[in-house]
Amino acid sequence: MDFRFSEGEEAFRQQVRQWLKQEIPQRWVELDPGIWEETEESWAIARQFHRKLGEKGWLAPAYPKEYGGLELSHMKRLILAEELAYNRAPVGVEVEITVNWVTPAILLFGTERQKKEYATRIARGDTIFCIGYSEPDAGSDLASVKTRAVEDGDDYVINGQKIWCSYAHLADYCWLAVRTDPDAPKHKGISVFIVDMKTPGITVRPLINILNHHSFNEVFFDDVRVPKENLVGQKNNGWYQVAIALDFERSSIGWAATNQRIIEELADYARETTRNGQPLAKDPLVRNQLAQLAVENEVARMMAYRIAWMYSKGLHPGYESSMSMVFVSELSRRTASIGMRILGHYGELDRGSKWAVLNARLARMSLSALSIGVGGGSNEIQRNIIAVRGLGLPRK
Amino acid sequence: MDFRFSEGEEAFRQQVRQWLKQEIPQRWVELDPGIWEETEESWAIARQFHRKLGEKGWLAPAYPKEYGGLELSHMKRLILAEELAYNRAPVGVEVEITVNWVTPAILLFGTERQKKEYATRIARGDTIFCIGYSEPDAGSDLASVKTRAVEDGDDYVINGQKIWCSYAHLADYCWLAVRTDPDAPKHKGISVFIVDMKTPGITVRPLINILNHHSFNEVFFDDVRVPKENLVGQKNNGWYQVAIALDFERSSIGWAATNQRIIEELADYARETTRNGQPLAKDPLVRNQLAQLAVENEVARMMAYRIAWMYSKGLHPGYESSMSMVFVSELSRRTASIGMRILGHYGELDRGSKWAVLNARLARMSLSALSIGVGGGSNEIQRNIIAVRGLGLPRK
Amino acid sequence: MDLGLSEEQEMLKTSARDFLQKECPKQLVRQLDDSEEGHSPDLWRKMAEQGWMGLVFPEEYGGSGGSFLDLAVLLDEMGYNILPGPFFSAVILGGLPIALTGSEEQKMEFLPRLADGTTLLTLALTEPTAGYDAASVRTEATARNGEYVINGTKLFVPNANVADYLICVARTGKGDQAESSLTLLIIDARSPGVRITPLKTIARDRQCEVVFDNVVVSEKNILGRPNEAWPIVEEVLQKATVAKCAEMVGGAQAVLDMTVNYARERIQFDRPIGSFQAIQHYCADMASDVIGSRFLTYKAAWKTSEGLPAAADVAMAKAWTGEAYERVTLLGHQILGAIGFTMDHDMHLYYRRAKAGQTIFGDADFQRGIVARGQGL
Amino acid sequence: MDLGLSEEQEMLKTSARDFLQKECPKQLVRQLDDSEEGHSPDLWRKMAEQGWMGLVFPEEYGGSGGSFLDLAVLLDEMGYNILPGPFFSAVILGGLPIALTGSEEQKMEFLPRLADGTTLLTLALTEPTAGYDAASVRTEATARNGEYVINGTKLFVPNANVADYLICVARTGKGDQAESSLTLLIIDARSPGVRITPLKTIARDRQCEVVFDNVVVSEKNILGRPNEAWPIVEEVLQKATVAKCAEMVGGAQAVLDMTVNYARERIQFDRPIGSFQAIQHYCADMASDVIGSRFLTYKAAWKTSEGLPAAADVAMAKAWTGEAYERVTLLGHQILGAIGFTMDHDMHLYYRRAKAGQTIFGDADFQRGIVARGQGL
Repeated sequence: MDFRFSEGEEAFRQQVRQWLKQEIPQRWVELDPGIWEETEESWAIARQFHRKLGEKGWLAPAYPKEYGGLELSHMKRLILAEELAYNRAPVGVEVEITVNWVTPAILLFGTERQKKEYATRIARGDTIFCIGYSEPDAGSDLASVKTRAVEDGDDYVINGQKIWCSYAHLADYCWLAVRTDPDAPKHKGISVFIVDMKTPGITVRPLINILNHHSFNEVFFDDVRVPKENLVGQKNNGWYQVAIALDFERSSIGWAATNQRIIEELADYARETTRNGQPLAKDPLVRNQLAQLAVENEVARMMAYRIAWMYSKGLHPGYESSMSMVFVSELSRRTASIGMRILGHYGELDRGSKWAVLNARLARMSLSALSIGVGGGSNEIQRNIIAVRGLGLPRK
Repeated sequence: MDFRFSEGEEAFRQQVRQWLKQEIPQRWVELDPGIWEETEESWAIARQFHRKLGEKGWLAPAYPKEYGGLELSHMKRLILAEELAYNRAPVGVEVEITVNWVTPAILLFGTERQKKEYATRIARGDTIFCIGYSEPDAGSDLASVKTRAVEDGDDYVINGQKIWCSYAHLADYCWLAVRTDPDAPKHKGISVFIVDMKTPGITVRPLINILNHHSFNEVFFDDVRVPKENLVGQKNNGWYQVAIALDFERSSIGWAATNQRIIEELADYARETTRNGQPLAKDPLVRNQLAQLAVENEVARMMAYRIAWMYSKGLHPGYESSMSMVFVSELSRRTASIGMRILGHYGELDRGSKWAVLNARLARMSLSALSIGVGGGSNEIQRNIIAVRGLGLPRK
Repeated sequence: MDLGLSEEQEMLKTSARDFLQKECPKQLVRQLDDSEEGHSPDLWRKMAEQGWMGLVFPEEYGGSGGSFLDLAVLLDEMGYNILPGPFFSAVILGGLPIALTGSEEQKMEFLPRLADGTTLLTLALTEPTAGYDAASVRTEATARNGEYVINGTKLFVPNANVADYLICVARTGKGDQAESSLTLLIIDARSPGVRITPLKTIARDRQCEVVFDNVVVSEKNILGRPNEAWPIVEEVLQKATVAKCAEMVGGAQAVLDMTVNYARERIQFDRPIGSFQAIQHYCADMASDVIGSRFLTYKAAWKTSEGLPAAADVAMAKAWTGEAYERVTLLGHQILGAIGFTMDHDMHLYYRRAKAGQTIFGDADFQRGIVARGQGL
Repeated sequence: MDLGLSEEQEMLKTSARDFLQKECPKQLVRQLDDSEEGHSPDLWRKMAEQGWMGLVFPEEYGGSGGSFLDLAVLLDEMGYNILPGPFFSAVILGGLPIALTGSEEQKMEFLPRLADGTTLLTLALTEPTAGYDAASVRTEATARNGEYVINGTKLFVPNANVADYLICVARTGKGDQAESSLTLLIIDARSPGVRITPLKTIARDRQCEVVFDNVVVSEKNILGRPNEAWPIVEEVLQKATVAKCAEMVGGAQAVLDMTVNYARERIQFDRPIGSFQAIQHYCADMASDVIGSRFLTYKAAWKTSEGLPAAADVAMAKAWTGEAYERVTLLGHQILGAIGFTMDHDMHLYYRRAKAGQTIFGDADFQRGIVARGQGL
């Protein structure tokens, strides 16, 4: 056993930190957007930063070198992800999605042309995908996809509607799951396509989230023609491909690092704030709550480290990722809730308000955390996975 | 709205209190047995006390006067139950079972002879029943009963095994659910019998509980002959009759009153105990925990009051009883857990140990509370009932 | 014992629900949430016509002499419909102190105008410590020739931005005890030197910073007796706390109803999600939280209404209801999933108010401190 | 980073599991729980043959020079099998202080006999305050002509009833600080004036009252330097705390395994109960609690093993593991239902130990106090 990072890994961490200190734009620090808080400005900054990350090879460090990656070790990728999140680098959900879901699936199932064309550009930070899985009547239940693709000459013609497509209004491509065989059983007959978002027939309609930002969209497909070469992998094999892709390294380390930073800031605040004539840090209830958050986040962090370590051993984490995500997502909500409570009335103040403290991060987080662990791949489904795949409990 | 008891009710409460002060034997106070802690001595005291209660009409105060009851109002019965529990009167689970499950079912479904014979004697404290529902392969699932009763002349002949029969070794009769039609669907074909525990062919085997007491039993039926007149209600209608009986006024007020007393004693202890040079009562974490227990028990108490109040309005509580039981059972566990924690090492000391505090009640309760809300009618099933019957959520 | 509402209260409840559904649809709620003022004079006028602002004030002052319990019933429905605006601050924080301690003249001046909807008041109590204790009041009112000069900063003052008058808790002496030198002063919000800045909160309620910069008022503006304000403030706070609980009970009930309806209808994996055991158990726990909140709150409100000592009951109600409302909304969001994360859905409106309700007048830990005192700890 | 055990540790783990399953079946556990002594000399001899008592002591003192992490692995398995008896008190509470601060002579005298199973020791630290702080130590050792006279009452001393020697923490002066006048003394348990009374606990471990009534020992019995005992005690406590966590991790794992097996096999309503979503989610949460305990504990044990500063890690491990083990056993009981409420089932044996483990060396609130200090609070 050894809970230390190697010297090389520690040096890499320092390198990342140094670089982030230089490269994170001051304006970004001022904006301090949380998750699901893209504005046009923050999006523009993030895209710039993606390219910088891409230049370093740190945007998609896991990819093979021939497709623009660094083939960085799992532990170093863990460190990179941790530092990016802790230092609040301008890396949003859209990168996570593109880099961690789309390319790995392309590399696994795609044609050589697809690999060359998309993976490399994604690694450079030039290309962003959105995901077209959910439909109005199929949230957690991907097998219920109704959007249809019908062969017509060299194309498929797509009709239907997707929902919850994050950043569809900003993405270059859609990674789209559609039904190609309506007569097959539910889980069969689904295929995956790469669809250029500029294709005629695509309409994107915003869904404003409760942070008052435009992240999600409904996407309507009206006789959208997609060349057959944009089919990824086998026709009608999409459900399986998507299931595999959803299983890819979902790093919960980012959440743990985000929490870590906030718990530290709350501790700073408690030290610096006087209440009832004594520092808040002397209030036994506050101490108890902050200590418990620290303990729980240590659990979250170890669960995330475990995933990277398993990969580094050539193991393939399954339910372990579910466990890690369930834990950290619920902890994020607790952190936000307890943090707001410690701040009292000040915790209610929103960003931009006079008298706001800690840049209103707790208030924002108490809203954004409502998005974690719900919907597709909800914590309920993750707990089923832990029980069935992890513990061998019977499905029926 | 009026959260007060009427003057008559308050006077009744005083009357009960006075009477209990006189009548609870000093030896009982010394023994201080918790739930599931019958010994031969405590059982003997309880049986004596039952008769005294019976003389007052307070053993089965709800019954019609012609069957030995008082037809006491619901609110007065609530008060009686609350005072009995708060003052730790020698009334055990066996009375609860007999008085609250068996007789109401007899009064509803029984023949006139059965009503006269059993109800009156139960009300006097002369007769105790045990319940024969559970079987090794049917804990929560009564419909799976396998014990068979076959007609033979004027009798039924019973063969099979029951389990978790509390006080079967001490009871006079068994209230027994058996299968009388093996070919009918699971829920049909069950009947209920009153079986004299002295009938040849009955073997009672003790199951020692984790409090190291003999409360539960396995009961084996080997060609046990029961006269047909001991069939209660309709043949093959037993599942329905039992379901109704399980739905009878299950008073959670006893648990709430028990918790109330313990929370008060913990507060006394905190006031009287010095730790780190100051009274434990000044420790903000202890204050917070004890206050939260008090708040939660107020919820438990109101949930129990609600049941009695609904009855008093002629309403029939259903899921409300489930809610009340789920809440108070989980609160009892929390009370035991937090109580033990507040006592620290002293909380671990068992009854009879040197240095034990509060008569080791918290330690005992931390064990006995493991029995509440599990097994037949578990909290999981109660929550299903709340959701389906109370909130109208779909069964499938 | 009677745990039910009276027939009149049931009628009040039904008519309030009907009125609010009609006159304050969620569309208007959102509009007001997003507006600058957070207040609709039109809706206010209609509410005045319903007699709501005067509900608990005596008839001689334009009220209808209803009980505090009646008010709780009304607030319950307001919470159910998450009514925005200054009702709470005007009637409870503003009206109650005047009714409790005002001179006949003051009562005649303010209460009828409060009741008929022409005047808005609020209470300027908390300061940058954000605490509800007497020691936190540092704003000073200095006597000078029959006048008082007020200086200081009040923070988190509800709806001051639309108030006509502020009831300011100010320090008028240097007593030994923090409690013994506080005075209530009625201040015209348009007085020179009064500066009101609405803060931006996630509940989008209108908490304000109020700065008093050499604000001069006549000594006739003193409400109650000089230096003896604190017991009045405490009484108002206690009533306001249980009143806020009533609002939260209504909100939590709405969340439960909304969630259960969704769980009944939403199909996933070919079944309504409400048929999954995990969802059923969440809903069962929500229902339990709601009913617990309801009983603790109504018990405290009833005691308050009857004039019985209710400090511990009120603290219990707030400790439980504040946390329960948050739990209920969190489970509501969990069950709704992505749809609840959109602005268009109502769930987040409740969640935001749950957060605000938890804090105001002291959070659960604060309330448990009061409960502990009641336990003799 | 390597979160796995070494090959040797895996072997130790397997051999310990095999040994305990064979030599300490649950039948023996129950027998020892019910016995007066709570200790089987026969089993003890066999454990000594395995080299367990000497595992972490240097070879020159009859040990095998294993690491603290090796010990954690062994304790994990002991917890899995809920081994009764004095191993923990003898090796960790008794052996460690001697290894840490004993003179060469003392090490030679005690460690080989501890390792070969012929001598049992324990630490007599806590007193009627039941606290683990220096100020709680009131037992006095008064110097008199090269001897010390000891008076006082120790409480909750583990396994003193079978100990040959007690390491007593006693006050030997009146320093300014509670920490600065404490001394460790090795006391023969059969010395005149030593009175040992086992207490009855629900874990049926053997915590004892130890009364010292004018007990006289030679000054040669001082362990370490006079008046400088506290840093040693603190180090022992810290190691004992993480060692206890290792035991609890094993216990929690056993409860999870036992429960999952039951849920797979138990049929109700024509399905294995493990197919019900509520039961699945309980099991998922149990697994999460176990793995969290495992990592926090092993991290603290590894740091301890490496001689790195570990105070905050140890406190984190104990804060989490103590509460997690209780949660896990409570869910285990919930899933097992009535069968788990019988003496014959093993579940309650784990539950009892979870309760004891939660308390010893300071409960979760106490540990969070240490964590908070680590956070600079």
